[in-house]
Amino acid sequence: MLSLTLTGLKLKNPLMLAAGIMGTTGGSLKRIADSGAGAVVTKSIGLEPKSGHSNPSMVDVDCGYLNAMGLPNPSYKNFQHEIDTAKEGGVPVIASIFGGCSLDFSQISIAIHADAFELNVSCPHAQGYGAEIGTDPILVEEITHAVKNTVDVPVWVKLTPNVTNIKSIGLAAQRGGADAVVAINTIRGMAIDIESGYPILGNKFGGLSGRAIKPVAVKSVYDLYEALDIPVIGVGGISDWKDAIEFIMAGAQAVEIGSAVGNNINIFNEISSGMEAFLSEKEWTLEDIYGMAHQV
Amino acid sequence: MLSLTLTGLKLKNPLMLAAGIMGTTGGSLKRIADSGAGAVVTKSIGLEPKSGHSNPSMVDVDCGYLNAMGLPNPSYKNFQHEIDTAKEGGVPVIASIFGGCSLDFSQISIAIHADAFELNVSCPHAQGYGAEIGTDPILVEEITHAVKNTVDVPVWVKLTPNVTNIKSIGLAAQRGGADAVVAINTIRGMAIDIESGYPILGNKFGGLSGRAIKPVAVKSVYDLYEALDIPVIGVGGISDWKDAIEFIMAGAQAVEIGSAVGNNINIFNEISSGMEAFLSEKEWTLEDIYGMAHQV
Amino acid sequence: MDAGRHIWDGASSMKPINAEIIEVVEETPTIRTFFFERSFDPEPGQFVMAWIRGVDEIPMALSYDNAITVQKVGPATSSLFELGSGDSIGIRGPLGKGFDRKPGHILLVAGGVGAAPLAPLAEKASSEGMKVTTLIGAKTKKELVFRQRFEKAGNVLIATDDGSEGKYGYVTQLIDNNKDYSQIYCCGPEIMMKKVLDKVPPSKAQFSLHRYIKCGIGICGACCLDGLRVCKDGPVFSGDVLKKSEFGIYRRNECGERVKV
Amino acid sequence: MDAGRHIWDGASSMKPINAEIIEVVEETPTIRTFFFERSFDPEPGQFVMAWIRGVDEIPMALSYDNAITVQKVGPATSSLFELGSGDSIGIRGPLGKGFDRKPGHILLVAGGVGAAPLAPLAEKASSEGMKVTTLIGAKTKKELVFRQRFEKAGNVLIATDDGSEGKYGYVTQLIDNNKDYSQIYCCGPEIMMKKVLDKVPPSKAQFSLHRYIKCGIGICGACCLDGLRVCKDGPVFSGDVLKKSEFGIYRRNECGERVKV
Ligand SMILES: Cc1cc2nc3c(=O)[nH]c(=O)nc-3n(C[C@H](O)[C@H](O)[C@H](O)COP(=O)(O)OP(=O)(O)OC[C@H]3O[C@@H](n4cnc5c(N)ncnc54)[C@H](O)[C@@H]3O)c2cc1C
Ligand SMILES: Cc1cc2nc3c(=O)[nH]c(=O)nc-3n(C[C@H](O)[C@H](O)[C@H](O)COP(=O)(O)OP(=O)(O)OC[C@H]3O[C@@H](n4cnc5c(N)ncnc54)[C@H](O)[C@@H]3O)c2cc1C
Ligand SMILES: Cc1cc2nc3c(=O)[nH]c(=O)nc-3n(C[C@H](O)[C@H](O)[C@H](O)COP(=O)(O)O)c2cc1C
Ligand SMILES: Cc1cc2nc3c(=O)[nH]c(=O)nc-3n(C[C@H](O)[C@H](O)[C@H](O)COP(=O)(O)O)c2cc1C
Ligand code: FES
Ligand code: FES
Repeated sequence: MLSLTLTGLKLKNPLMLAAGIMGTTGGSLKRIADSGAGAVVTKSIGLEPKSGHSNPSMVDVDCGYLNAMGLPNPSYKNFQHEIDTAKEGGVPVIASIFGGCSLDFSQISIAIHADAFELNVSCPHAQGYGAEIGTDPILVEEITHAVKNTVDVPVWVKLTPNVTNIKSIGLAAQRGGADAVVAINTIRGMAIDIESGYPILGNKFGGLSGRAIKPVAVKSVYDLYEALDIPVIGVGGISDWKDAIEFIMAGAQAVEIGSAVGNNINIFNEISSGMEAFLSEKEWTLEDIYGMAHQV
Repeated sequence: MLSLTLTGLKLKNPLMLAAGIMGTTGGSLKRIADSGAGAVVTKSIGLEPKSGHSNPSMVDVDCGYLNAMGLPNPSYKNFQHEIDTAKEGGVPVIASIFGGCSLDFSQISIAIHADAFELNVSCPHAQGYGAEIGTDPILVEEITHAVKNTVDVPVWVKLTPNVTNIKSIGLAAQRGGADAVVAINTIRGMAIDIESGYPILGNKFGGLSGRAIKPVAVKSVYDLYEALDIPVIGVGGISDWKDAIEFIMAGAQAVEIGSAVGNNINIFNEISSGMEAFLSEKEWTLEDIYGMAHQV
Repeated sequence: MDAGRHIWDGASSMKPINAEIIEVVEETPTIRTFFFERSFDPEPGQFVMAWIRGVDEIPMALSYDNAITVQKVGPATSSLFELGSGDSIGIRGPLGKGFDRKPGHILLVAGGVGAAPLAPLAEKASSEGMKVTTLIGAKTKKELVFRQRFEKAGNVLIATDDGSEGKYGYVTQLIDNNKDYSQIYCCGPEIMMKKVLDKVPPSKAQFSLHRYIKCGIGICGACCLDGLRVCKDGPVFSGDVLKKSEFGIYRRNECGERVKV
Repeated sequence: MDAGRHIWDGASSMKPINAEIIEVVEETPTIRTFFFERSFDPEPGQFVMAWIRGVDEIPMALSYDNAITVQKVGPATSSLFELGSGDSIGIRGPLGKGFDRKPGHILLVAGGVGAAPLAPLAEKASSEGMKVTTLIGAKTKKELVFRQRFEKAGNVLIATDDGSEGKYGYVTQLIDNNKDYSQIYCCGPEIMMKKVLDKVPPSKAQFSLHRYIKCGIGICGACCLDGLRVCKDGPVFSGDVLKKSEFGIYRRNECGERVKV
């Protein structure tokens, strides 16, 4: 009862693994697929191998996490076999990719075979990548367009909330031909060690994820649903089935789950059974609740 | 040991009541002054009496609150006696004011007597006020300039985090002659009631405050400290003395406390004794830790 | 079904809870009691914020562990009156501080729908072995609320504005100054409560107040009576505290402007 | 001093805790133990993330309730070696799953600084009445770690690469296949652990692994060995699980590229 077609991909449920969570190895992606996810998104993959920012690269703050991984990845040249292994999980595998310009994005997307691409133009702590370009509608449109011209699978664009107006960036992605947008990436944030005065993260600042950001993500999804004609995929702070329902009511056709996977690798199974129980009790379908907050 | 001079105002400690928290009546402001605050900021006051958005206007979300009060206030014409009552508390009283254009701001500031003004150009849920103007550097500069020309007490400008680049707005305030900036106001967010699909707030969306936003506020303060020559006042998610220390290390000369007052009206006394104990143990002064995260 | 929730969920988060109405009882022509399928375990005197979706969220005393008793006065209460069994509303609460129960012979003074928080107090007090005398006032006989509940809990005296039942006149006139009550509990229109306050020893009396409530959790300050938050420090206050305050003189409207009571 | 904290603080938040060094013990020319003023109450085999401020944060097994034992190999460990009593570092942890203690006669196989998580296991097991035999391997006599702790806990056999103490050769050569150990516990260089795995019944053996750790809390996936997270599902894994994995064949570098072990 939770199955759907998302930008042409058939999913058994609307719950996907978010980019950058256990997404560097084929084995870990397969493990998540095996534990009930409707689809999995890989770690963001770039042109050259990257070791990321120095540690500490993640810290547990109240109600969420700050991370500044710095996009560590083995590069697209070493990644196809991980995707192939992930595919053994039997669910769509979406390649998250990043680059500094539209040429980088095309070069990577042409070389990689995946069920869809998610363009990371939204990482808040990687100089010259991610949010540095994702705050500029012209660049976002250009990059989306470039990848759409290169591949014949769906292209999703992942948006940053660190902008004055997320709708204008979503509209740019839509103009570029995106099949969907994904909202949100992490919110820039920082934590300081009061014993020493040091910023805790090696990169000094990073991106906030987890429960803390859920209301911000829900609002972004709600706004994008109103502004765009293409589907919105929600992400940010989902940690139980109620959260997933809330995002779908806000206008998300599907959701991604990141931080909450750490403490509960079985979360996809748990959320899908929770959602099923709720929908049966209410005698609602997934379609009924999709965008419901806009209709009441 | 916690006393300081902030934009010319003498404070016994760097802990102030944030705008919109128990700030509508002189009696409640005085109560907070009596319970240890170094200064108090009033509810934002506008041109005409305003009843605010319909209820629910506040909801407790995980790790914070969403509110959409809608700037209810009795207007500046009915407010001077509240300030006068608040002054009986013996600490500086800062008038928070809002308007739709620089004329509104001048008109209000000329009529009100207070120890300083805080310009609210950052409320995320009031159409035509607050963040609708606070995201535009030209308007922020103009409004700041107008109030500076009108009054001869310090003028602080309160910034919204809902922008691509908070530094550019801070710089605009500085150019306009601001004596300090205050960061941050709430982050736009939303919560949906899954039983019905209704957005919970009467206004549908609102502003996120409380612990959830602390890392975002700390990062904003850190960035503004680097970009500006005028003092930064930190606010967002402070609920214990450690949080206050963290903000000061990030570069805040003083802090404001909002949401956490609800469950702990004695928080100002508690935080100041916690800070004093910490500083003595470390043999540090307030001056030593100010901006420490930039020096390590 | 709640797996994946973190340790901080539950107690700290207080979104509106869905409360299904299981029964509606007509207490008077203008007052109805709405019973919910779940109990809120209140202390007598605590209230909830009742969210009539799409309309408004308003404060209501809990008149039973699982019910509110509502007088129809305007848009939100009228919308509530359109709901029946099977419908549901959102509830935040219980909120605020209830009555402080003192042993001995207590006097309750109820004006109109002010009986709502007092009826559970009467029941609880009598079950704890206290002697309870209640004075009930209403416009007319038909508008008397919870008469039977008060009678079961103790002695009852009645006053109506039109004399259709009990004493002709105001409930305040029933207060017997010669009796030495251990504590006096009062809820009703502010004017009436002010009269009670003027008649009794303030340190022995507690009043449940009405003020305009927005957040309901002690943050926004909309409900302040001088420096006191009705939603959090109250709604019940001791007469001592009220004596020195603006109580009975003025209140604040939605804008925070002072309005004569 | 912690007033104002909400219910969700504490357990759920795991920022680095300040840990002051109270003593540094030189175990070997390249290995030192740093004792902290606070205990971390670990299960033997759990680790912490040790933050040398301004330098790096690295995983370290807890070799005592309140200590880590560090081999100087690169920038972070070298910076740590410059710290002494009174200095402090940041600690997140204890993290991961420690050794699963089975009753009976257990065998420990320690290679180099791999003795760190095994020494507290030996002590705990022997205090619980289990019989403990330890095989310690090192390059040379001077590099033997925790010999006395293991001797106190049971029987010890030694092997050194240069024959300066005990058997000349590898510690794996000391494994006595005829003995029926209830469980075998092993920590050391991966090549050595792989040899052990090949020599013993996998279902009876547990190995504490080293992989590149970033988040340390099971989210980022940097430490994955096939689908297993060394930081969260491990660092201790049963031989069964490792037998079917990439263990001993390749690991991942900081970029996630496969590198031959
Ligand atoms: C602590 C407390 C407990 C209460 N308990 C009861 C009860 O048990 N039974 C009962 O019938 N009524 C109770 N009330 C009063 C009730 O909240 C109002 O009657 C109701 O809000 C009216 O809403 P309306 O839209 O129908 O009327 P409106 O026409 O909107 O208002 C009618 C009156 O109610 C007041 N009111 C409206 N909204 C609010 C609000 N958010 N907070 C406070 N007052 C408001 C208005 O100021 C006005 O005086 C209580 C009020 C408080 C503060
Ligand atoms: C679970 C676990 C427990 C460990 N316990 C101990 C111990 O008790 N005592 C001890 O001396 N060593 C231990 N190590 C190894 C220790 O973490 C490395 O020696 C240390 O990180 C080296 O840092 P460096 O900067 O000095 O050297 P570098 O020159 O940076 O690296 C030297 C080696 O250490 C590895 N390394 C560097 N950073 C990390 C990292 N973040 N995570 C994992 N490996 C890293 C490198 O990949 C390289 O192989 C443990 C490792 C793990 C994973
Ligand atoms: C450790 C970590 C690594 C991440 N790496 C990426 C990444 O490589 N690409 C990307 O688009 N988003 C990345 N994200 C963002 C997540 O995909 C997600 O948008 C965000 O964490 C919010 O969701 P959550 O609250 O469920 O974690 C990362 C997040 C975390 C916590
Ligand atoms: C109920 C409520 C009302 C507020 N009203 C105002 C206001 O009138 N003017 C203003 O500048 N900020 C207002 N704020 C924002 C706070 O002053 C503060 O910037 C924000 O809540 C973050 O701080 P906190 O996390 O400590 O609450 C309000 C916040 C809340 C929760
Ligand atoms: S209604 Fe907000 S403080 Fe009482
Ligand atoms: S280091 Fe991040 S999952 Fe293990």
